[in-house]
This record gives sequence, structure tokens and C-alpha cells, in this order.
Amino acid sequence: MSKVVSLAEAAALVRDGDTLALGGNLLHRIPAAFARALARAGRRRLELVKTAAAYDVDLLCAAGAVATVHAGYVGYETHGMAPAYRRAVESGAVTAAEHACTTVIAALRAAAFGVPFQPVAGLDGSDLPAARGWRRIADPYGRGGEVVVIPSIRPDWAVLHVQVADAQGNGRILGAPYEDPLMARAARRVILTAERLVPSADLAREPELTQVPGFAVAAVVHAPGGAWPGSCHGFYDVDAAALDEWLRAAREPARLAAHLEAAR
Amino acid sequence: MSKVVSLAEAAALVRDGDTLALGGNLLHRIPAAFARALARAGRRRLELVKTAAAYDVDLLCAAGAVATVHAGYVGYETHGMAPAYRRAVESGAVTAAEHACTTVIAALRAAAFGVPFQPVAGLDGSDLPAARGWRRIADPYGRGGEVVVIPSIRPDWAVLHVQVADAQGNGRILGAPYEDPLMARAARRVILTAERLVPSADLAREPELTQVPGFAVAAVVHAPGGAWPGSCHGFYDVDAAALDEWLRAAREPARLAAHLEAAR
Amino acid sequence: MSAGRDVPTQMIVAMARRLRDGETVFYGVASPLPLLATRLAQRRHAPRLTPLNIPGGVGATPPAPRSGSTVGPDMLAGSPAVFPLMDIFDLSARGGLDVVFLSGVQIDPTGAINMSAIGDLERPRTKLPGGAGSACLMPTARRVLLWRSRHDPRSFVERLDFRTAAGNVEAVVTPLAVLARVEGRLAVESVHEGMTLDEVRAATGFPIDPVGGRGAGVPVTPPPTADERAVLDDLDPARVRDLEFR
Amino acid sequence: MSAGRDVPTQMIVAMARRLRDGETVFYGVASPLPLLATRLAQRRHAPRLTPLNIPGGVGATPPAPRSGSTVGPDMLAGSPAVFPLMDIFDLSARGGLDVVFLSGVQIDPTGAINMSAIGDLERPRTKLPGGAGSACLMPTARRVLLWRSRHDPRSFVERLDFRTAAGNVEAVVTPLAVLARVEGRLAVESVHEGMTLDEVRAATGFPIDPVGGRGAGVPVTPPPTADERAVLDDLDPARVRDLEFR
Repeated sequence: MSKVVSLAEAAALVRDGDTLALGGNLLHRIPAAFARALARAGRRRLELVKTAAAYDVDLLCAAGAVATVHAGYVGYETHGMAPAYRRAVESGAVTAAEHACTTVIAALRAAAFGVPFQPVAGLDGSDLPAARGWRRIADPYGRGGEVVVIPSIRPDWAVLHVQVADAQGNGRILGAPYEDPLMARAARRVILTAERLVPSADLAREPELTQVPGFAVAAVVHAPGGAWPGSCHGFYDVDAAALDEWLRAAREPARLAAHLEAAR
Repeated sequence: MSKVVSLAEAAALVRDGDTLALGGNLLHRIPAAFARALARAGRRRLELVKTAAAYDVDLLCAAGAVATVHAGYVGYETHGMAPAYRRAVESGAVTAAEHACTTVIAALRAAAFGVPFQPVAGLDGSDLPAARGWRRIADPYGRGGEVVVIPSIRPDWAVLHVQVADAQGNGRILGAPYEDPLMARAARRVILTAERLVPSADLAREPELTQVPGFAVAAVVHAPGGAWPGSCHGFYDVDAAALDEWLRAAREPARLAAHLEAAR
Repeated sequence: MSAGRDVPTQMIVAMARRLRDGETVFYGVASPLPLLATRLAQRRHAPRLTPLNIPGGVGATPPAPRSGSTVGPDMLAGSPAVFPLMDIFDLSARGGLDVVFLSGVQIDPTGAINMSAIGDLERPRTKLPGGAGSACLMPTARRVLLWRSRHDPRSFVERLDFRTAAGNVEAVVTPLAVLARVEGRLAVESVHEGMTLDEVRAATGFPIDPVGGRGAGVPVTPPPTADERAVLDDLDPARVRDLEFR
Repeated sequence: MSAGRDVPTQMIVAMARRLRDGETVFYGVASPLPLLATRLAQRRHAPRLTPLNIPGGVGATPPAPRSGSTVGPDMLAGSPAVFPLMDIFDLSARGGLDVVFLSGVQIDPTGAINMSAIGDLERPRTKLPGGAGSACLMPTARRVLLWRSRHDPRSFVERLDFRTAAGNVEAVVTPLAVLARVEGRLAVESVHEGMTLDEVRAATGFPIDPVGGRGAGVPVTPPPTADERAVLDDLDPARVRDLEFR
């Protein structure tokens, strides 16, 4: 009944062309080790979905694994743009399916709710709806005006790095949940990487903290340090030196292999 | 800065004709003491919103406080129908705005998301959409067929009984959340009744368990036993004898005053 | 209640046997029988069953609830997670719920149910409690298992006063029989020990045939085994399962 | 950096002063300046301010983040609740967010921003990081406060390459000045100490007038007081506020 597998076994579940929602946010509680495993496995043509991304999306772009990125923000905050992502988009190798973070959430909500589209407030004055072909629908109850509706995005996988999980895939997130609980619901299947594996009975003592129920989870990987070089709340902070090193490597495609090797 | 007031003061915030979302479910973690306070205050023409209700809605119907009930279920499970609610609906004194629990949630989601309507899956073959005037909308992206959209319900108040709160209105729910967190977001303002008041610093030790943020809360009432005769997870179970007594009282309008008096 | 005609036990056993290992299965309000059916299945043939309930229990192991409520705090017993009602509805809506147990005050020949009103919905002769989540669950869950603690012509009717919900009904378990839905219409799959097809027909407010067709025979529902009885007695020593039949 | 021309401190102070006690205020990614502005306001005139951030801090008291990230675990410091990004967007969507701090790589005369691309969106000359939540927040939040760590004609442009977001902009705080939106168009509300209106005009890629009109005078932004400086030095001893200006 255990769903625990190795990182490489979990990565092998993903097929070329799959759509992946990646948990965490920017450099925080991201499925970094899993992204590296996908890069090592040579996955291609992935569609990535995330509100605000940094290392994981950038690394997969550097590895040539990506066809499309659906995101509201890709960058390293005050450390600047994502070099590999930017290069891939500007060269045409990767399509930036520009979203607002809000519309990524709306698209995932539609999938989680089992409906074809999700109305979202705002977007007035933005060029995004026209650029993305998002439609407006009049309120059939005549109380509001028109509202933009976002088509659902149903990822094949949600890949989430959590602090604690059991072998059945029940996952506990401490601190910021970001969009992980929604991703776990919107996606067809879930892959968890976890800092710690514990017996289910430990989770049952505070079940309110388990945001990912095990029945939707296909694989659990024991991956201490799985968010490195990012942070993991309650476990470790961003590795600033490693991040600087990566940002240099991301500018030079030839250095990717060394980065993947060093990160083992 | 404290928002702590008496039960009567909190009840006085509600005006005749207001729409109230009532937290909890059936006989569990319901705002029962607050419902009695509204009955004592003589509120009239309230609109009540809840997925599955028992004592709170029944009591307010007995008190003549209710115009409309938007609910998916009103009853006492194996103990049978809600006597006062049933009498009020059958006499025409109260309008049963029949919902599915799902469509109550959809209506509250629309309000929480700031959109005029919320698509919901299902309802095929049901007479509910026609009876309620719910419209179907074609998927403008041509991927699905039609989907029913539910108009938003934005309650004036969410009234929630929680286990733990601080004086600023941050509320912690233990065990089943039911629809309380959604209600706290869908409503314009929130009234909390709480088994225990604690310093904010206590909540800050496990902020993940605080589902109601204080800034939306207008009033906090220290109300130990506030869900009686219902249960409150971690505090007390259903008072079966008191429930039987109430179910007899609910059949005889003259006995309401005695029930309200006995419940002080 | 003799051992040979322990209706609640027979019904629970018939419900439990339809559950398959590894499935997700939801029961809602007023559902001691489905709760016990899931517990029985977990203890016997379906250890990896994931029962879900309103408070959010995920594969929980709640006791038979003496209060009769399947919505209370005890439903979380042993649960490693809280996955509450909203999440369950969404799960069904996106095609991820295998089984839902539902009941109906009226049930029609197609398995559609009325839980809303006798008479007119707006001004009912008798207001019923409402269908809870059924209107959305019945069309979206993979398999709908209905149960009804009475089998009489007022419950099984040709025409519903109001069609609260309709959808993917697989079977209806009653005190007399198991009805299966075949080509969109209920038929008698089996009669419980001691019952006859004629008795079932007399108790049903619409014409009903055996699954095999008008002239076909009807098997007897396999009665509870000694082990099933023993497990149920262990799970429900106070016989909460009798509550619906009082 | 002399005390008389401490640009980050001047900008933070100008941002903080616009916050009113009791408001809800959100800052997103890459926002050390807004974070410090909310902390400064909390410590001085707005003790009941409720800053919200992406990880879910509610009235939290995070340290100045040495990493420069305003999305990390430290943002929850002291928070009694977790109210994460999705909830914040919804809060704004339903009219409950008082203030949002946002930035733009390009800002046009109406306060609309481009965070998406220089050149064509589909095949950009320069891909920008994206507008995060701004396209939905700018039209729905009550008051939008923009800041930009550069004030030059490439940042303040007559026409955006792409209009990522537009909406309820109240003011733009820059290294040179505070611009206010008056009748839909940016105007100079005040210039920081040592700056002149002509310098602001030369640094702005579109014609811009004082708030009082073309010929009107422009006040000097009140410089940071000794107490404001002291509180900021206490909140940010390592001068994280300089990160954006390197």
C-alpha cells in the first residue's frame, strides 16, 4: 500500500508533453529536486503551470524540457530576470502563455470544480484578455456587467514539495500553502516530495494540517532538501551562495550538466 | 482595539431583513447561542444561508425571525424533520429557497470571488434549475457543453461559532471546518462566538489553524457552550436530552419562550 | 428482531459488498447504514477503501454514531487529513468520486429521487428536508448507491412530486430487495431471504421486473455471513443501525 | 549615500505616509520597500494597519528580508493567521482590499503598467517577468500605490509596449518625486529634497505637470524625520532597502 518511490521513479511517471503544476512560490518550498530529476530524465515539451516561478521553471527551460509556461511571474525578485526562461522565450523555444497569477488560479479552480471556465474579477484595462483570447460573459442575472471567464487548465500532475507526508501520500504543509492545495485538487494525479516521512497516525493527531489527501497521490518521494537551493519553512532558508552560482550557470547552457551533477 | 462584546451587543448588529450565513452543520459547531440572542432581540425577516441546517434555522423559524431559508437540507437526520421550519414553510410564513448544498457553496463562492455567478457541475436531470430560475451557459471555449451558473449570495453577516479566537477576531476552527471559512470570506462582515478567547500570540504559534482572519470580523463574543444543544469538537458532544426536549418544544410555538429562558 | 430477518444488517451487508477495494466513497447526512457499510468493507474485502464524510474524514474509522448523526466530530476518528464537504463535491464534479450513498423519500422507476417536497415545491403539502448535495452528486459520481429504509408504494412512485436529483444510479438497497438499474430502469436484482418477488412488486408503486426480464427468476440476496455479522456487531454493538427503522 | 539623499528611505517614508490606520494593504513579490513602508506605518501612525503578503501573513511583523524576497517563510512572523495569495486576490475582487503596492517596468501617463514584454508579447525583444496579480488587483483594490526604483524616460513612457494592468492608481513614488493621478493622468505632487520639477520632467518620457496645473509650484516631499529614520534603521539595520537600487 506504500506509495514511496525514488525520485527517479517518480520522475519516470511524467511523460513528454505532460502538463505540470509546480508547487511552492519563487524560491520557497519548490519541487526543485524533482525538477532536476525531470531534467536528468530528458523530459521534453512539458507545459508548466504556476502563479510565480523562479528556479524550477528556469531550470527546466535551461534543460530544454519545456514547451509552454503558464505563469503570472517568472523571475528572481530583486535578483532579476530568470536567465534561461528569458532566453528560451526570446528565442521562441518556449512559449510564455502570459497570465495574471489570478487567472492561473482561476484556470486551476475551474479544473478543481469540474467546470469548463471560471469567472474572474478585474482585468479591466488590461491587454491580457485580448492577447490570450479570454472571453467576457454577461451576467445572465442582470445584476453585474460582463465578467471575464478563464478556461480551465487541468494539469496531468501536481508536483508538490511538502514538509511532512505519510507513505499513503497524505501531505502536510507548514507555513505558506501558496497554491499547493488547489493544485493537488486541480491535477489528475499528484506527486509529493517530502522532507520527512511519518506514520499516518502522526498526521491523525492534527488532521487539520494535512492539506493534501492521500487518495489523489500517485507517488511519494522522501527528499530531504528537496527545495534546495530554495527555502523550506521550518527546515532551511534559501542557499544564497548556491543561488548566485545557479544564476551564473543559467546564463551558460554548457554549465547545466555540472549544476545537475553538483546538486545530487 | 478589542472587538469583544456581549452576545446581546453582537446580536444588535444584525438588522431586520439582513442575510446571515450560519456556520457549522446540523447540530455541530453551530452558532446556537447567537441564534437564541437574535430570537430574544425580536429580529424579523432574516434570510438564512446554510448548506445543511437543524437547530439554528429551526429555532429562528420558531421565533418568527425568518423570511427565507437558502439551504440544501434542513432536518435532524435520523431524528426527523425540523418541526418549526416545516410548519413555517407549509404555512407560507417562510420561503424555502431550495438549493443543493453544492449550489449554496457556489453562490457563496461567487460572492467570495467577487463575481456575479459561479458555474457548477452536475444538476443534470434535476428540477432545481428550472424551479430556481438558474441559467445554463455554453462554454465559450467550445470544450464542454453547457454548465449551470448560480447567482452570487453575499450575506451581510457570517455568524460562526469557533473553538478559539483572539480579541481581534482571528478565529481557529478545530476538526471539521464545514463551510465556515468560505462564509467568512463571502459575507460583508463576520461575527464570531468562541468557546475560548486567547491572546493573539497563542494563535501565532500555529497560524495555519486560523481560518478566519480578524480584519473581516466585526465582533467577538466569548460564548462557552455557544453551540449547545449541539456539539463542539474538542469541547462537548450533542446534548441528546436537551435536543429531545427542544424537538418537543419546536412543535408547540407557546413553548419557545420557556426554551429561550432555560437556555440562558 | 430475529437473526433470520435482521433487515438493517442485511441492508448494510448488501451495500458493503458493492464497494470495491481502492474506491473513494462518500456518505452524507443521516447515513449510519452507509457508514457501517464502508466500515464493514474496510474490515473485510476493501482495506484500501477511502470513505469520505462531511466533516472531512479521509479513510477515517469512526464509531457507529450513537446520536445517529454522521456529520459530527467523531467522523474524523483516525483520519490523517481533513477533506471537507466542499472538497468532496468538487472531487465528484471533476470525476474523481467513485461511489456516493444517497437516499430519497420518493424514488422513481429511473432511480431519480425526491427529497424536496410533497405537493408543490413553492407551497408544499409536506416540506421534505431537501436533497443536500444529491442534485450535483448523482450526475457526477461514477456510481450512485441508493438506500431507503422503507419499501412501500409511497416511497417507490411512478412520478415524483419533484425531481430533486437524477443520475448514475447503480442500485437501490431496500428492506425487501436489491434493485439494480438496467437500461435506465430499476429491476429486481435479488430479494432478501424470506421475501418474494410478488411481495416486492406489491410494495413498489410502479411495475417492476426481475433483472433478467419479466418471466425470469430472482435470486435471494446472499444473507449476512457469520463473519459479516460478527464484524458488524463489533463495529455497532449498540445497534445504531436500527435507528432509521424505528 | 548621504543622509540628505537617502533615496530608498525617502521613498519608503513617502509610501508609508499614504497608509491609513485600519487599512488592509497587500504587497507581493520583490517588495522590500512596501514591506518596510507597512512596518514603518505600523510603528508610527497606523498601529491597526493589516499588511497582507503572499505567504499569508495577516498583520505580520516580518523582518527586512536579507534575501530580498518578500515571499519566504519569514513573512509569517508574528502572524496569528495564514491568509494566502488566493485569499488576498479574492479579497480585492470583492472590494475588501484597501491598498495594493505594485511596480511596473514601464508606466504610462495614466498609471497603467507594463510588466510583460518589450516588443511583441508573443515574440518579445525582451521578456519581462510578468505582472503577477496586477491585472486583477489594479482595477479592484481601492487604492493602488505604485513605486519604481528608477525614474527615467524608459520607465515613464507615453505608450506601453503591452498594457499588463490598469486601474485605481492613486500615486507613484519614484527616486525623484511623488506623482499623483489627477483626473486620470499622472502629475507631480511633490519633488524629493534636492530635486527640481525640470529634473523630473526631463526624466519622464511624457509631458507632466504639477498637480496644481502647468504653471503651478511643486512642494518638496517632506523629508524623513529623525524618528522615521530611527525606526527604519531599527527595522532594517542591514539596509535591505538598497537592494533594488544596485
